[in-house]
Amino acid sequence: MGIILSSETRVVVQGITGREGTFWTDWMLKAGTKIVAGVTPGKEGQRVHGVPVYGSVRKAVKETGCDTSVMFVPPAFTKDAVFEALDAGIKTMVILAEHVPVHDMLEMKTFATECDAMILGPNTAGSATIGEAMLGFIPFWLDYVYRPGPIGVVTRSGSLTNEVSSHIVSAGLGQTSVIGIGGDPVPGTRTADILKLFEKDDKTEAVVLVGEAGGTMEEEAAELVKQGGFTKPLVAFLAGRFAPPEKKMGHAGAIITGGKGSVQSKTEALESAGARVAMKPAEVGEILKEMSF
Amino acid sequence: MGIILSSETRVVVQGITGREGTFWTDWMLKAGTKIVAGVTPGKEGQRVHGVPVYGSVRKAVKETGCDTSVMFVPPAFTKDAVFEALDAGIKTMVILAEHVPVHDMLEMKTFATECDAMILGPNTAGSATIGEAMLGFIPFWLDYVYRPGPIGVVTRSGSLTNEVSSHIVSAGLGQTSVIGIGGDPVPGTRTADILKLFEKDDKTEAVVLVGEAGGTMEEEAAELVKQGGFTKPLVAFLAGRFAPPEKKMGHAGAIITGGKGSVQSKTEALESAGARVAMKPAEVGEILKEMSF
Amino acid sequence: MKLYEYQGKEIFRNAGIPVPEGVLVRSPDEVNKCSKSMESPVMLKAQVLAGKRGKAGLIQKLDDWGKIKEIVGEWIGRKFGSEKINSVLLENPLDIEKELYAAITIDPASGSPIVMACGEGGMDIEELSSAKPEAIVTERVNIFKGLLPFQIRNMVADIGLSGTVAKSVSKILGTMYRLFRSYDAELVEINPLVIDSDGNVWAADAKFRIDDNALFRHKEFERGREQFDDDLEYEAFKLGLSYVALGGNIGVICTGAGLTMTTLDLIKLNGGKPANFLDFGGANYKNAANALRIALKIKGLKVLLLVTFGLFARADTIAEGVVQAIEEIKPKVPIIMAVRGTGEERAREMIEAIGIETYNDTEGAVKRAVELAEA
Amino acid sequence: MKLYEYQGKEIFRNAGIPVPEGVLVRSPDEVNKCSKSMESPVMLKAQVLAGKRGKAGLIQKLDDWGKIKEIVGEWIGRKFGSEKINSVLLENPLDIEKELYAAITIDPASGSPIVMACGEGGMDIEELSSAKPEAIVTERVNIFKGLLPFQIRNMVADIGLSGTVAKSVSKILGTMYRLFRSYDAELVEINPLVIDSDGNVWAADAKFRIDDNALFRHKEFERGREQFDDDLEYEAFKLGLSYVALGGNIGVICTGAGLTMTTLDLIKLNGGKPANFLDFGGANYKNAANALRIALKIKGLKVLLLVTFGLFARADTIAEGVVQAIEEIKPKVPIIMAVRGTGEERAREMIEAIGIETYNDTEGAVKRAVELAEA
Repeated sequence: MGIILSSETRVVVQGITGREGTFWTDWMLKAGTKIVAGVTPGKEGQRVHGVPVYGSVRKAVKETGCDTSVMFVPPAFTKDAVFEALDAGIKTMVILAEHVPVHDMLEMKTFATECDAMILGPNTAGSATIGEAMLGFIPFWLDYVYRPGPIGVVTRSGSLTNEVSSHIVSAGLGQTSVIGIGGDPVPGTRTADILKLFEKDDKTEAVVLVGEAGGTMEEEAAELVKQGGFTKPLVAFLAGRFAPPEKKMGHAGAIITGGKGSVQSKTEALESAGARVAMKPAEVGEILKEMSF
Repeated sequence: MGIILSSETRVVVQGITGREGTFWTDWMLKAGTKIVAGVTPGKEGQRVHGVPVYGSVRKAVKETGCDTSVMFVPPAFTKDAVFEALDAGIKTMVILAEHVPVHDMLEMKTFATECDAMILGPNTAGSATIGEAMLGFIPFWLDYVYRPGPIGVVTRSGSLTNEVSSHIVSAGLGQTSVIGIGGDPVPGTRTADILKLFEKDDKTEAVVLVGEAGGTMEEEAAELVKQGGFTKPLVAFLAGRFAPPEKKMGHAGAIITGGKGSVQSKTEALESAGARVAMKPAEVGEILKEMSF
Repeated sequence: MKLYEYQGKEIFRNAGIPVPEGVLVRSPDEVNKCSKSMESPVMLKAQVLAGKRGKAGLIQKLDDWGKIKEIVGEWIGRKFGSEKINSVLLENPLDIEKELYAAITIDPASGSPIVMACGEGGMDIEELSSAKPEAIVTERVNIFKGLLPFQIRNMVADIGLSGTVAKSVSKILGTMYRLFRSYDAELVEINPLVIDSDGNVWAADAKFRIDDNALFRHKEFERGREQFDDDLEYEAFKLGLSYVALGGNIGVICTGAGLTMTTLDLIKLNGGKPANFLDFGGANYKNAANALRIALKIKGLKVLLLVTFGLFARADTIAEGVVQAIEEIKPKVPIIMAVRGTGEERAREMIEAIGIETYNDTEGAVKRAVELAEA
Repeated sequence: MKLYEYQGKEIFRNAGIPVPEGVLVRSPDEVNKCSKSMESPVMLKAQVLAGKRGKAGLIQKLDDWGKIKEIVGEWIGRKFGSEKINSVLLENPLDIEKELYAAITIDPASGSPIVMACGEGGMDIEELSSAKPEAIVTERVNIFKGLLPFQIRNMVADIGLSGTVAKSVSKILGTMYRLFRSYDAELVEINPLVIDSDGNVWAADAKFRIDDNALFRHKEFERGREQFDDDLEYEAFKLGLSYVALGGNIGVICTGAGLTMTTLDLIKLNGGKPANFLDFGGANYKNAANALRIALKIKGLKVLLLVTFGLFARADTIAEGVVQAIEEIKPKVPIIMAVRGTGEERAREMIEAIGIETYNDTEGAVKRAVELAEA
C-alpha cells in the first residue's frame, strides 16, 4: 500500500496540456496512476492520453471526484494553481516546479494548513508508491532503482534519491513509498510529518531518510524519534557534509536555527535518537542488510 | 446552567480601565461573573474592583487561564482587540461596541471561524446566564425582567429584549440564558447557532427568539427547526412589521436575500416550521403560559 | 453612504476602470461650455441616489444642444421621490454590443464579500435573478486572501466570455474588489457593464455605497444634506441620532432600534400613525434632550411618545435629559413616557414631577398616545 | 540577492524609516563635493555584502577631509573576503543613546514570517541570542493577516520601550513588515536601530535580502557581477546555472543539488579536492553543454567529473549536450562520467563513443577522478 498515494487515488493533472504535463501524464499512467482529470483553463473538452481536460479544478472535482493533484505549472503561476486546488477541496498536491517564490510558498502552506491539506514540494521530483502509482518524474521503470519492498523513503533531493534507492535494491530490498518533499527552504510538508505517516503504514518496516545540510528538518525528525512518534528502524544519508555553512539569512537566520543545520548537527541528533547515519550512499544498503528484513 | 456563560467561566475584560469598563465590571462582578483579569495596554499592574490588569491578552491568559472576553473598546479599535484575543486563545468574546465597520467585522468573523471561536455582537447589550453571570449590560437586578427559569432567549435587540423578557417573568417563568447576538447586519454568531446550543442545554425547556426585519437569520432558524436541529418549543417576537423594505444593498442585496427579510417572510417561515410568532411583546408571555412548564 | 453615479465613476476612472467621457452640470448655463467640448448626441443622466431613474425618464439621449439645455433646466431642482435633483451628468453615448452585470457586496450569512457577475446586464437583473438564478455566477471571497485570480478566471469563463473581452472584464473585477476593500464599501455595482462594438468594456453606470461606520477612515466623504430625504433627518444625523420621517402625527422617541420598531408596530396595530423613527439608544444616551428637540420640530405633531429601557443609557440619565429639554422648550403637545431600566424609580419621580404621564409597559403608553392623537 | 547598505537605506528612506543623512562615493575624487555639503566628523562605511566589516575596520569615524579622502582611496578596489569594495557610504554620525535590534525573516518550520526585536542591539546579537535568548522577543506572522497592531504593541512593550520611542519603533516595525512583503524579502534587518539623545529612532544599518526566485516581480533589481564572488559564478548565473568555486582541481558537474553535494562529500572522503559546485539539474537540463563550457574554464583543473541521474533532464538529452560541447571545445583534461536514468543505455553509448570513461555508480566515478587528479 504505502502512504499518501495508491492505485486507487483519484488524481488530477494541473497543466496537463503543456509539453511536460502531456509527456509525464503518459508515464504516470504507465505507472498505474489513476489520473481521472486534467485541468487547463480554456482547454475544456480536450483529451490528453484519454484523460478528459476541464477548465477549472472545481469542475474536475465535481465531475471526477479527484482529491489529489500533480502540478505541471510554471513557478510564477503555482500559487494560483494551488489556491484553486485547495479551494476546490483537493487534499494532496505535488508541486514539481523549481524557483517558486518563497513568499508564495508561505501563503500556500498557510492556506493548506487551514484546509487540512498536504503539499509535497515545491522543487520535488515527485512521489511514488512503487508498483502502484507515481506523481511527478520518479523513474519507477528502472528496476535496479525501484522495486516493491518494505522500505519507505523520504527525501529532499531528486537524483540523489535514485542513487540512494539503487542501494536499497542492491541490498535485496525494495520500497513501499518514495516521498519527495522537495529541496526548497520552506517545503509544504516536513520530514517528520512523513515519518508519522510511515509509522502508521503496516507495509513499511523501515525508513530511509535522504537529507542534506541546511534547515532543521533532520533534527526535528530525530526529536520525533526521541519522543516515540516514530519507532521503526531509521537509516539516514545526509548530503553536504563538507558544505560551507549557509550564511544568507544573517543574524536573524542564525537566531532562528540556533546552531542547527550542519550535517554534523543532524548526524549527532539522529544518532543520539538511535538512527543510523550512512557516510556514503552505498552504506545505506550495507546498513539495511545488517538489519533483518 | 444555561449556555455559553456560567459562574465558572473565567472572564477577561478588555478595556477595563476605561470609564464604562470600570463601571460595568462592578455590575458584572455583582452578577456573579468570575472576572479573573482585565487588559489595558500600558496599565499593567493596576487593579480595578480587585481585578488585576495586564498589558496584553496573552499575558492575561497565561496568568489567569481566562477564555472568555468582554470588550469595552471603541469601534475603531475593536478589530485589533478581537484579533489579540483570538491570537491569545480566547474562545468566546462579546463585542458591545456599536458602529463597528462592517469590513472589520468580516475579518473578525473569518478569523474567529479559523480559531473555532465565538463572537457575540457587535452592537449587543451582552449576554447573561441568569443567577450566575453576566457580560455586558443586561439589567439582571430588575427582578420583574430577569429571574432564573426554563426559557432561553436569543436576541438581536437591546432594550426590546428587556421588554420581552419582562413578559416571560409576568408569565410566571424565568430565563436560563439570555444571548444577545447584536443588531448589526453581520453578527459574529447567528440566531440558528444559538438555537443549536439551547437544544443541547438540559435546563432550557423552550426558547424565545427576539428578531427584527432585515437579514435572513429568522428564516435560517426556521430552516433549522424544519431539519430537526432544534426541537424545543420556540416562540418568536419580530419587530419591524410595518418597516419599509430596506433597499440599501441595491440589486446585489436583493439577489442575495432572494425575497426574504421582511417580518412577513420570517413569520411565514417560522410558523410553517411549527414555531409560534407573537404579534406584541405581551403575547410572548401569553403564548408561554398556554404551554405547560 | 451612497455615492452619486458621477462620484463612483470618478473613483472608477482613477482606478483604471474605463468610463465614458462625461461632464457634470449643476445648471442649464453650464451646458453651454459642454456644447463646445463635447459632440452630440449626448446621454443626459439625472444624478440621484435612488434606483429606477431610467424607468422614470431621467436618462435621455439627445442631439440638439438647445433641447439638452431645456431638459437640464427642467430636471435641476425637481424632486425624484423625496430627493432633489442637483446635477446632471452629460456623457458620450456608448455603442452597445452587449450588456453585462457585475457587483461586489457583503454576504451576511457567510460573513464574506461576494462577487456577482452575469452575462445579461441592464435593468432587469433582479427579475432575471429570480427567473433564471443560474445565469448569475457568484464567488465568495475569503477576506484575508482577497479575490483570487482563479476565481475571476472561472467567473468570467462561466458567463461566457473569452479572449480580450475576458481579459478586460477580469481586470475590472479585480479593480472593483480592490476598491470595495479600500473604500470600506457595502456595495460596488456596475449595471450595465457594456461591451461596445470594438470589444472595449465600459462601466456605463456606477453604484457605490460606503459603510457609514467606516467613514472615519475616509475623510474625503462627508454626508451633506443631499444624502438625506428630510431636513430633520439631516439635523438628527449631525447630532448623532438616527431619524426617519414617517408622515403621521405621533412623535416617537425610543432607546434602541428594536424597541423603536416595536413601538411603531404597536402604534399601527392600535390604529395610530407614527410620525417618525428616532432612536437615541446605545452610545448616544446623553442625547435625550437633542432627540426631544428634533421630535418637537415635527409638523402636525399631536402627541409625543417616549419609550425607554435604560441600560447602557441609564433610565435616570435619560430622565435628566428629558426634564432639561422640556423645561427649556416648554412643548405644547402632550407627552407620554414608558420608563424602565437602570435607575427607573428615580427616573419616574423626575419625569412625573414635571407633569408627564409615565407607564411601565410599552403597550400601555402606546394606547394612551393613540388615544390622545385621535382626540 | 543581498542589497548593499546604501540600497537598503534608500528603500527605508522612501518608506519613511529615518536613516542618517549620507552620500555614496565611488572614488576619492567624489569626496571633494561632500566636503562642501557635509559637516565633519563623518562615518565612513565600506559597502560590502558580507557581514562583520566593523570588526575588519571598514567602519570608521573621521574628522579630517584629507584623511577621509585617503581612507576612501585605500578602501575602493580593495578586497574584503572575496568581494571587491566598490563604494563607501559617508554619513553624519548619530548621537547614540541606546541600540536596539529589529529583523524580519522567514521561519521555515512554521512557514511564516517571523519578527524579532531586542532591547540590546549592536554587533553581538548572535552571541546574545545564545547566551540570553529571552532578551530576543519574537512574533510569528500569519501571512494572510500581516503583522497586527497588537503584536507590534506587545513586542515593543516587551523590549522595554514606552512613550514616543515606543511609537517610533512601532511605526518602523510596521514599515519593515510592509517592505518585507512588498519586496519579497528573505530578510529585513536593522542592527543597530539607534535611539539618539533626543529620543529619535534611526536605522543605523540596513540588511535587505530579496528572494532570487521573486526577482521577476522586482525588475528594478538586477544581479550584476558585484553580487558574485567569482567571474565564473557570474557567468554561470547568466546561463541559469548554479556555480560555486571551491578551489580544488577536480571539476564537478552534477544533476541536482543533493547529488552534487554527495559527490563533493565523496571526493573529500576519498582524499580529493573538488574545484567547484555546479548543478545543472531541474529545469536547466538543456544546459549540459553550457555547464561543461563553464567548468572547463576553471584554472588548474586536472580532471572533470560528471555525475548525472537523468529524470526530468533525461540521460540521453544530457549526453547529447555533453557530446556536442566536447566536440566543440576538445578539452585536454580527462573526463569521467557516471551515467544513469531515463534513456541511460543510449546515453552511455553516445558518451563512450567519444572516448569518455563511464560508470554506473557515483563512488566508482569519484574514485577514478581522484586517482587521475593525483596522477
